[in-house]
Amino acid sequence: MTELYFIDVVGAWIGIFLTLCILSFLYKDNPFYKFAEHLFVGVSIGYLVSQQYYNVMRPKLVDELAAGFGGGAWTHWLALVPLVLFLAMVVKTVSRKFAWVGRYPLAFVVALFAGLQINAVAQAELGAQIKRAMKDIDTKQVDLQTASVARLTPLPGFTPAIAEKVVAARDAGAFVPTAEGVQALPSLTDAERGIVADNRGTVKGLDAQTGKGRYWFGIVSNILLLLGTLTSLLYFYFSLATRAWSARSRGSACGS
Amino acid sequence: MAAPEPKHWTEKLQSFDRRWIFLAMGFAIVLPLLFPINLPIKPSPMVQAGFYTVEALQPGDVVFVSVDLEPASTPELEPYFRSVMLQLKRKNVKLVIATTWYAAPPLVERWIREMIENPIAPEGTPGYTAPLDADGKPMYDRAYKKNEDYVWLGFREGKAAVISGLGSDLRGTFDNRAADGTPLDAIPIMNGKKQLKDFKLLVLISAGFPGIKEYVQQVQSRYNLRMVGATTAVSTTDLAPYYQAGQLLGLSGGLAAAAEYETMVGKPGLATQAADVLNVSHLVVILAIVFGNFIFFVGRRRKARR
Amino acid sequence: MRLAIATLILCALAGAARAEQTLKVEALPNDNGKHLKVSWTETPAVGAITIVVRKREQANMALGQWTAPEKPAAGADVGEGWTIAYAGDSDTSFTDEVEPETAYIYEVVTATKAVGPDGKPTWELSPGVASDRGVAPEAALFNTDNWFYLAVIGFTGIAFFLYLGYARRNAKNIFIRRIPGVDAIEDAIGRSTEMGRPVLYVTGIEEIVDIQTIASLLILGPVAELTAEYDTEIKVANTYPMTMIVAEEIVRQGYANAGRLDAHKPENVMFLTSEQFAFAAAVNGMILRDRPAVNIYFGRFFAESLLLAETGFLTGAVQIAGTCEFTQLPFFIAACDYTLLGEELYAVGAYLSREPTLLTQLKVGDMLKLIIMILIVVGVVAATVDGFKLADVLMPGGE
Amino acid sequence: MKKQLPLLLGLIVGFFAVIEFYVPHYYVGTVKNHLIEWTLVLAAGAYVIGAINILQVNLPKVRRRAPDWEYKIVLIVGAVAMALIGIKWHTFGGEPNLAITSTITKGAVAGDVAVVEVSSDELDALVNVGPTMARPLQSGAGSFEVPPGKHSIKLYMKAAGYTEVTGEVELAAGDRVVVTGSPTMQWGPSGRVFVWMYDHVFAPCNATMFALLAFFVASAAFRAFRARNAEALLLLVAAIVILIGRAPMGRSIHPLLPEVSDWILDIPNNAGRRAIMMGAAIGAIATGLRVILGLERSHLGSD
Repeated sequence: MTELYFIDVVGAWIGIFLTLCILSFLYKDNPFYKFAEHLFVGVSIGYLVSQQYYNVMRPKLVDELAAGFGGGAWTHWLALVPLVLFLAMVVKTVSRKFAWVGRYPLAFVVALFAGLQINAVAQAELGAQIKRAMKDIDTKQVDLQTASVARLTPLPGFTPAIAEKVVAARDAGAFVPTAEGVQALPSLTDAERGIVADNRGTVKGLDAQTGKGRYWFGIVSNILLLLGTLTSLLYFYFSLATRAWSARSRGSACGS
Repeated sequence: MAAPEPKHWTEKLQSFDRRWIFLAMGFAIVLPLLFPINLPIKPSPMVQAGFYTVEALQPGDVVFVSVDLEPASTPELEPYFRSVMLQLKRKNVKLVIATTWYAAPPLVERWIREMIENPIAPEGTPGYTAPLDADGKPMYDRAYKKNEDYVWLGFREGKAAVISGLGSDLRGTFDNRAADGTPLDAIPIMNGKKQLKDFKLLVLISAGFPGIKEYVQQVQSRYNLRMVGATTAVSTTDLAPYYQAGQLLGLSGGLAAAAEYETMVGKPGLATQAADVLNVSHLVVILAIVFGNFIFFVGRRRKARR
Repeated sequence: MRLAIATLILCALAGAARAEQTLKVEALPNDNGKHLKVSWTETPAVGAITIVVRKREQANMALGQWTAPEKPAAGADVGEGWTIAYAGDSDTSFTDEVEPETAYIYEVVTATKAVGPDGKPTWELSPGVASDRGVAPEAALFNTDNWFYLAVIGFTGIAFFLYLGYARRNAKNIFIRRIPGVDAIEDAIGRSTEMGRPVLYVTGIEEIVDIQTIASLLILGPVAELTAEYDTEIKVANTYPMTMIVAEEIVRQGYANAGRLDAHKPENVMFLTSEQFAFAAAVNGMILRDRPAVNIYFGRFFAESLLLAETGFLTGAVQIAGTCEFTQLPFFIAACDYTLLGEELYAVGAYLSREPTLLTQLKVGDMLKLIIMILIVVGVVAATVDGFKLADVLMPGGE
Repeated sequence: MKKQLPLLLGLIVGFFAVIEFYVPHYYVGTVKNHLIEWTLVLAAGAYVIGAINILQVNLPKVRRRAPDWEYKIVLIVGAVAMALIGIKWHTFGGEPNLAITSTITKGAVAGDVAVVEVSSDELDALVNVGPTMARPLQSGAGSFEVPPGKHSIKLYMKAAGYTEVTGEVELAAGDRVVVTGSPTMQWGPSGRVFVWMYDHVFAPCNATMFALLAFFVASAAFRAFRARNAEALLLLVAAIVILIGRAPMGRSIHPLLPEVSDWILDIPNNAGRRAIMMGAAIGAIATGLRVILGLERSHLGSD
């Protein structure tokens, strides 16, 4: 590390002092913690105000209006809308009589993001989860004889490199399509052979997931997942009182 | 008033002061740093997948790096950042770096000065053997030059809206200029890069919201992007389904995974040392649970017998 | 008839004889009006690349009047009106971004490396195949990929209004299950009056743009009403100024509804700081020094949830938490007295005020959930039995 | 009347925000982006009102000498100081000069080498001439021999927060060039003092507050994971298995441990997660609709 300026050395010690102040909170609330807490909150407010000005207010309001005044395209005047809405908010906090003016910016922001969030949630949370829940629960084993690199890579014990080596060996004809065959593949490095060995297993490992038949452990897991999802959905049903007995125990489970 | 009956040791235990546990946790964190145990670290599949995806990059490829974190998540994410930067720089991959977190810029700028504008593991670094490239020469990383080997785009406010903006119009979102004001058109590695899909790979380092989840939801499926990522331990369970669904080509979650990534890159550092701390502190939490149950059962049997 | 077949065979033969390059330009379905899909058949020989150029339809440039630059890259202008749209060797189609409502003509050419007369490397261009007429992108007015989401939202809206009539008439005998956390709110506020200690209400760490923050603010109304009735102080900690402004308005409304507008203290609704851990430190300070009797955490929380909940436990306050942030539920369950999971956060308003619209929301939510459960079962059976992917029918786009 | 108009505005804006998702037409997209930009400006402007609120809350406490009033002063002074440091004072008198000035004198040096002489007001600036590594100036001066050709020159400081003075110089053999330029101290978000406050006040406090979590996880685990009943026991067993399974040592204790912990996360945990997410989504859609359709008025305040 290049040697530091003196002021940076002092800064490092201040950082250590503040760290110990906050850790002292673990013992109990004390003046050192109070000092560090209030200084931290104050500095974070100053950081935010400066950052919000230079990253939002300056480019999106001040520069836009300046461009508007400088005879730019009419779109620059659009920046007047947020300015008016902002002044309405200031009026609301200043005078009680004209507080109703402040309703417009609040209505605008709350309604806009309520709408945007409805769609975001409908697609990203509801839709995506329904899609995942609807998957085929009959999982077949991956046939090492025909599977492509993309099909092989997610298997336990496989990496993209191992998958390519298996496909190459298969094309060259010298390959036994079983988990044992993969581990015994001459072209593997011993690190890769270690990875394959780690993930062998007849219940959940490579042996169980490769072959021509069905991957039973996967099927059972999928059924459990489906049943678990449906029962959990029912658990939260508002119209059913079935949860009365568990409400009491759940209440006490987390109450001390 | 007769002296109160001496408290049975089980009752004394009931009011066990939790600060002893804090002390135990304190020792569990400090001691392994002083006396490393170096337990073996075996990379898990998700981390390996991420490593190999980055390893498959060719010299001259351009990668988009989104560093969405704050000082609090440095312990878990800086080791990954250092390792993946070493891996990218020694392959001479060009970097376009940006952030959507307002608390990140000074931190990322320091990392750029320390790890990108200076070599991380130049020739002769003790304990580091550089991998060999196609024709057998050892690949070392070098000092990257601003606006030639890497571009720092800076921060833009708007959280998830920024990410969907990057997907459709990256240059517009950054007003066509880098953080230091240089117009993007004047930067060679930026030509032909108008949207996220123009980048070979996206490396997402995210400590929470907005982060990998928003990148997957907003732009991954719409533009079919190739993405690898690193996140904090607490969000790993939230993001693992995206790896299983194939939307993320690799994910390294938390300090343990960062240690695994360090061993794969071949330069053990902070995370490897801290892995021991992780093991011991997990032990303390387990002991706390067991001890808590012990106190509970002892107390209950005592009450039952009285 | 025989003649038609003959000509068919002839041009098939002709086609086969010289692998002739064909070019197709089409507008995309569900497009925003700026994209065109250009596809061609022949991939270039090794070392050669395919260059696709485009020009506006009106530009009356003849075909082929352009020269390829030394290093062709997308976006480079070559000759009058022509710009390179694509230069590469591996694909046979790409999506081009163009000006909306303008027709474009494309020309595809395979370029092989050659040494020019002055020794500098140039591209030797094969005769170009151009699209016969200009094609303009089409801006679709409805994205057919998203119909299912609109159906879900439409159903919710319509069911809302239909059920609302019924709910207004007999709100009393609508049954909704007990949620322990919600019943605890009123008892806890009563307790805070006895102890003379304030109620702390934290509206989460996210901006008002997040639906969980909006839900938390909507619950703040009835809670503020309760604190007005029980004549105890409520302190509201907010992370963002905008949330503080809305929260102050809602608490004032709550006190007005309870007819105690005079007791309302505006400075009790505070903006602390927007930085996550500085906010946690500030709220910890409030918990330790004001020693509130009840800590209510409704909204979106991240890593600071346990910091608040553990400090709250230290002061022996009754703690009620509610969030949909899945990663934080375990911390709240471990450290708080009552935790509302996911959708229970949106249901709190209905329990506190038993207002018809809120009861309707729960009933409509149950109906929608029933439909979704049936859809999932049908989808799984269909996918398992004969591989029919219902999910792709409902939601074609996306993952 | 005062409440109907804002509700109408809410209905229009909310309705547009819902429809926007289903109309790919680029007009709709640009309008949406404008609306979002306006809310960003509003949110940023709201910090002015936030600052007023902070003063309204804390100043009375200082005046009334309420308990802990001294710390409120620390808070206010910290905020005001950091905000002032965050202003780009150095650009008020016009942007600082970022280019070097160079005057070349031909044939001043023997041999086929050129000499670059640097002089700067910033005494311990660093200078990069072409590919060579950074070399500090001795009290503001330094001369370097370089092969002829084009060289990029950069003058900068080793600490963050200073401007960089850069330029290009074309040198033939035997040239001697005098380069002047000095990095100036910046203010504002990437300024010297701001970054110093970030590195030595903001970052340590931020990181240490997060570090407290490690201790609180242990104490919460000690208290909450007590097997009071069947459900709590299940919670306890799953917690321990996953705790050991996902620790780095998990794989070496027993290879099956990470498998079981992954299975617990993939199946039972995923089932619960999926149900909660779907339920929460339904609740969110209903709440959002209630706000847009104007059935919810409390955020618009009392008459």
